[in-house]
Amino acid sequence: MTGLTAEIVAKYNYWLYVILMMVGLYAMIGKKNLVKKLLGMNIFQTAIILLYVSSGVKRGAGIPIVDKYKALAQGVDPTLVVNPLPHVLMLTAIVVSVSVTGVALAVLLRIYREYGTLEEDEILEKIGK
Amino acid sequence: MKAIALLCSLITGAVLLYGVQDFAPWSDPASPASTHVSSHYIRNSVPETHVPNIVTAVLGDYRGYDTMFETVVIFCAGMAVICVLRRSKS
Amino acid sequence: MSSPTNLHLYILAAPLVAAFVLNLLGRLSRRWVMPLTLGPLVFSTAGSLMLLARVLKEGGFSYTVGNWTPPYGIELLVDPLSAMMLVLISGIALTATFSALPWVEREHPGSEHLFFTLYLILIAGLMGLVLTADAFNLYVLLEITSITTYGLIAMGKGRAPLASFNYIIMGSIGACFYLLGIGYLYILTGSLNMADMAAIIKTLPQGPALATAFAFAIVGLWVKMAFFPLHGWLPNAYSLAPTAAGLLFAPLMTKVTIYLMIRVILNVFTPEYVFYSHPLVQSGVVWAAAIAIVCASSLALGQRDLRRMLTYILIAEVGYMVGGFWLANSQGMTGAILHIFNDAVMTLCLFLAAAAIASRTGSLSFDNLKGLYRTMPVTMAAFTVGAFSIIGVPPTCGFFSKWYLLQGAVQAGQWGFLAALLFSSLVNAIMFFRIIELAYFTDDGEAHHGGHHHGDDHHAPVAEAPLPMLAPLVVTAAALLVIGLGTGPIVSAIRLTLPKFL
Amino acid sequence: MTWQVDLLILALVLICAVAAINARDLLGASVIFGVYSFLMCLLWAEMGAVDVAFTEATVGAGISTVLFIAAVLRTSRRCKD
Amino acid sequence: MTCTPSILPLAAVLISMLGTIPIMLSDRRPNLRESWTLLIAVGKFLLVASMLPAVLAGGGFTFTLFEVIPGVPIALKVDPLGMFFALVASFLWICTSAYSIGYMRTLKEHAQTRYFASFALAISATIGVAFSANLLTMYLFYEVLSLSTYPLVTHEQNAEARRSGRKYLTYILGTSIGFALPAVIITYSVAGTLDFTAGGILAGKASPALLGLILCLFVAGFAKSGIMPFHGWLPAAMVAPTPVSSFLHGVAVVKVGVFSIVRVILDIFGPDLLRSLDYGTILSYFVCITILVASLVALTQDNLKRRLAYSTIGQLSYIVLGVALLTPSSMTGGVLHIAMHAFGKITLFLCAGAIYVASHKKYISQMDGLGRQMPITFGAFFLGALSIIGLPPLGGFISKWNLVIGAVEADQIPILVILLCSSLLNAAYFLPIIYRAFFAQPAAGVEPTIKEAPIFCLAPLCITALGSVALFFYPDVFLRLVKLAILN
Amino acid sequence: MKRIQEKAAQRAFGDNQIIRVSARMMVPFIQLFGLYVIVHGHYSPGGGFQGGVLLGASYILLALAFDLKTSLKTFSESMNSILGTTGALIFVGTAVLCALVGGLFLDYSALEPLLPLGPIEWRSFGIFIVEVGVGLAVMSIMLSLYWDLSSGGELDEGL
Repeated sequence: MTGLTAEIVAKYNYWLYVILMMVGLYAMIGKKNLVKKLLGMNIFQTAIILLYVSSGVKRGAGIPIVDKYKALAQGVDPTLVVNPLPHVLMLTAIVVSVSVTGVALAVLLRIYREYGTLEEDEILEKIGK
Repeated sequence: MKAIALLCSLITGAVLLYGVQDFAPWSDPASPASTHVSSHYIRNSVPETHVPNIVTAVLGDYRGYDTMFETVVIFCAGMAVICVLRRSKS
Repeated sequence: MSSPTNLHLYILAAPLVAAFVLNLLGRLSRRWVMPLTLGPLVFSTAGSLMLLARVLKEGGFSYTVGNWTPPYGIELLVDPLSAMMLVLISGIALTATFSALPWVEREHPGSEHLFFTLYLILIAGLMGLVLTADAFNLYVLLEITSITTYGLIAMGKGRAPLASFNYIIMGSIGACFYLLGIGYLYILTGSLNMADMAAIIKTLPQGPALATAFAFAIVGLWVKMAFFPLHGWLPNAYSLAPTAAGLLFAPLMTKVTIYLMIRVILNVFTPEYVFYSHPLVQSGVVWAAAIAIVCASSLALGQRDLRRMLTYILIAEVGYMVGGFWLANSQGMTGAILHIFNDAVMTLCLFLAAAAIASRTGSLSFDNLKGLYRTMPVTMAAFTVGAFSIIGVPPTCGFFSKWYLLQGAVQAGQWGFLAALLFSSLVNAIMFFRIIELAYFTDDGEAHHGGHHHGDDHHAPVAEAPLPMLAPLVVTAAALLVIGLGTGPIVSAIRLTLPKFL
Repeated sequence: MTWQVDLLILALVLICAVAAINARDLLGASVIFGVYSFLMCLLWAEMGAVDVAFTEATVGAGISTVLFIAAVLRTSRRCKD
Repeated sequence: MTCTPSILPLAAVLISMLGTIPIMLSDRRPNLRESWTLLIAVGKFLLVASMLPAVLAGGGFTFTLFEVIPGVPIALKVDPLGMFFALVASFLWICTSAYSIGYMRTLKEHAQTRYFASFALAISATIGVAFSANLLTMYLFYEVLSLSTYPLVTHEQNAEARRSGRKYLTYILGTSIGFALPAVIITYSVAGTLDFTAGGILAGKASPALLGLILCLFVAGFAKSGIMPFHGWLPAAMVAPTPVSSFLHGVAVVKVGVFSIVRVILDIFGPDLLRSLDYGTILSYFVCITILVASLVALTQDNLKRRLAYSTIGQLSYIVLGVALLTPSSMTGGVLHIAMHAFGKITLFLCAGAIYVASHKKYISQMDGLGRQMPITFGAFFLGALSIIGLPPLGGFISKWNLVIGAVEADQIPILVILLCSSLLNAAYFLPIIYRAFFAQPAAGVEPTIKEAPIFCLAPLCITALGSVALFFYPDVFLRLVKLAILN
Repeated sequence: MKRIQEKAAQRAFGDNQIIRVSARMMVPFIQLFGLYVIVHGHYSPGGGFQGGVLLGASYILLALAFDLKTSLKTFSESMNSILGTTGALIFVGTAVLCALVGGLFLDYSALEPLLPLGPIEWRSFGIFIVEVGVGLAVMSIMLSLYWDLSSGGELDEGL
């Protein structure tokens, strides 16, 4: 039990991200409302961002902006700066996520225009008849 | 549907957590993610690009190809929304 | 290794730049649409042929974008396989575009330039996917192709937006899973370059994290390629999409994703890890593929609309390629890769034929196909060639890839997969001969009921599809035969990229 | 930052996520999602990912939320689950 | 055997395939179209015959097109066995073409262009099978033949024709994809090559069990040979116009099936291997069932074409039986029977067609006294029937004689008995027809106006009937070819 | 409670003098900040993307406070689209240009022959050019996303 607790404490970020991911995935698959699905998708994506960003954290390190002249003169100690690569990746991922959200919302408006509702079961009912 | 969704997310979560146990502890400076490529960026980005913000340097130059397509993604999204929503003028 | 050239990036950039220019100029006048769409595609096709010739002569090369040595910069890999994929993509896009132009004019008057902007970016995205050797870059490009696809599908009529929305949800899950997998790999290895990752993975103990990473990356790609139980989004999305867009999706999207799966397995996780350290998983996937083939074929049998039937066949073909590749022997892998090319061309042929038929009859439900041979002989002849290829009748190309797949199955002792392949061939035969029977041997309407003896002098007026739709169709049908007979050289080129130990 | 604050943010993030997908009113859900994004942004700023935090603040809490609200107002706020 | 590379085999195969183009183009001008057909038929025969001297002299021709699979090109080879079959098929095509013209015109059939084009394609594929240099090429042409005959079977376009077409495809495609293709692939996996080699390629490459499996798959896979239980397509395919039944289902299609099995036995397995495993005997007993059952079923058929169809099923198994017995005489008899049966059966079918053209009668029970109105037709029918029964002075006697000797050589007395029984059964189902035609009183209401069929129909059937007779007296060429094929 | 709701309904949504004035006052500052973020991306958090979003947000604020037509008057739709395309084109164009002048794709230091800055400074400058492109594209696309979503593609009243 203490082992598990220690594991959770040592990696609590990862635990949080998994829980958020589960919330998001659940909403994407299980919710009938289309907007809720999209919210779930966004939560899923932020969970992934959390995973990446967590992987870049270093104990006792500063933000990845350095003093140019000092860096040129003395170099930078990698242990003093957090890992910038996940940040870069996640900037791209955020952009992708907002793009997908935008397109999805546009499609959502089209669906509403067509069926007058955003509930999946009601739409399927309307198609059925 | 709800049950399936719950099951799916639980399985996914369990598998992900199963994988997590292998990771280096959180915020470990010696973890592979923080040492291999990233320390190269931290050390060399300023001398090689003269940009103090390492993220900008990596984003704009080392991984500029990614960023180019990121812009294309945004552009696509805009075009797609216009395509989907605007009715043709005719 | 030959010296790098920028040619492959010009091939990629041509449609991309053309898309932007088209968006600027297209709003001014519709005249710009055709030259700006066909021009870059002709350029890309010619360029990729040149690139392929060069690569086959001098060997593949790795290219560093921005002149940063990998793994720090993004690496592109131009080997015989990716060069061939470039030829495939540009060639198919070019062929499909001839037919797509009149369709877009008909279905989306006034927004042709918008449509083709997305269309060209999609092509560029597919080309980028084929070239990249960076795991994260792959994700970004995957999203480009997805977003353009979402948009293009939602432009369709009726239920298309709903199909597109389902695809968005499923596609996002797929992409997110892939991203999760890559995230785990990154945490384990600290790198994103495929070759670098592979080198580091070899030194790592095979722990749970690696297995999770692999599972998520592969499952993510499976969702994107509509591998059987994860296929739900595909039939609606592809059959309801605008006809012009369907012409591009159906031949290329699933095939490129399968190519990506192959890349990820060969270049990142390495076959030793994927196949040989987990034989149970390996044969499990082959069995899953066999089930996928059987189920998808059976579902296809139940369809009463030509295009929907084709989409289910598409799903069955995904099973061929996944299963064939996971047979993990030289023959199976060759067959899977060969089938990427063959399936792309034959799917294009069938969808072009379907589009040509739809341009005359309006609907593709089976009732409308009766006696079509009299009015559209050329279209139906080409359709028949495509159908034979899907069934796997020699000497069309479909036979030869099936040959390799079957042979791989025999060598691996995977009798279930062998049986599934044969079953699917038979089901395809039933499906297509049902249509052929309708088109050739059933008279439409009541006039000739009883079907007998209206002599040679009687001919229904021939009403073929317009030339821009017919010409690419005939070319593709001919290509099916040519590719079939040219299997030898294609296979020897494919063999260049397979791991040496096979 | 002290771990108490950290824990508080984590708890709030979770609560917001669950609340966002369970709210009966879609407009409310969208707003809660904005809050969620903002908390996430705090979390990232704390982890040293300033650029990501900045982006999340502008995009997640800003644009995404606005887009959601715009779409919800154009359609309906009603939600059955 | 020394083979010289030559384009002749390719030309022989392709001439009719390319011939479909002018045939299709002259859609609106029947005279031109049919001249093309005849021209191509004669050209094809001449091309095939031009290679005969070299083959008889112990030579051969090869032509390699593409290497599609490592070690397995698409290649053609002319050897005695192939030559034998090609000679029979291309000669009989001329007769059938001429006959088709008369038949189709008299009955004013529809879609004649499609008919002639498919026909040309089918003969192309037949010659292709005969000249194949390896199993892959043979499979390729085999499938082309299946598909090109489908439009012919479904020619009538009515519900029954469509049903039969479906049945035809199910049997033929189902078995070739389901059994023959895996067999070919397993063979390739095991042997690493697919070339037809005298003496076989499988010896020592696989376990007896696997070899047995491959043999079973091949025999089941080439369902065109009509071996039970995969014979059902043949009676169904009789809805096709009679020239199709006569040529394709008396000669080309069914013989392609049998020829494929013979090829596999001789050049893939090799007689020695089969002899050592004793699979030949098992196979011969297996086909004996078909011989007996088919003959018995034929007795019960009233539809003339169906009776002929069941007779064909039985006769085809003679060929397989002969080759499966693996003694020199039996193999000679079996292979010779390809030609002898072809001439005999095509005569019978052409007669059936001529009867239909002249009188629109399909059923044996309607033919009472018809022979007096159509003496030539029924005379030819009589000759054909005698040949099939195996009586001198007709070709069928030679092959059956050899078969009988072979059965004795192989010490298989039960098979000898079966052969004799079967011959009696053949007589039992053919002779009553002759009797009815010539000696029975015409039923009331038969129009006395029935005349002989037109000359285009009549001439070919006379030629083939006389051919049967000629084969008895001059079987030299064929015998030499068969000897060469077997001695190799 | 009900009465408050009714009152709110009487006042058209967002039709409030205070909001309008303060929005109009805030917009220039937001835009200034957005530009700053783009330009100063080398030295501080931010860059083309974040700055572009801020610029876009300023117009969105305008459209929210007034209505869509008003904001379209200040910044037309076709103008916006041209800007967005140009932005994307700047990025891709720079990349292709690097290849055309003889270097590798996206290798900014290869642009040296165009302007002698020194290869390393060119890298820095190249990043800047690219960021501007990103900023333009992002701004226009964000704006266009909002326009289309809030008006259902009609570009009329908006919310």
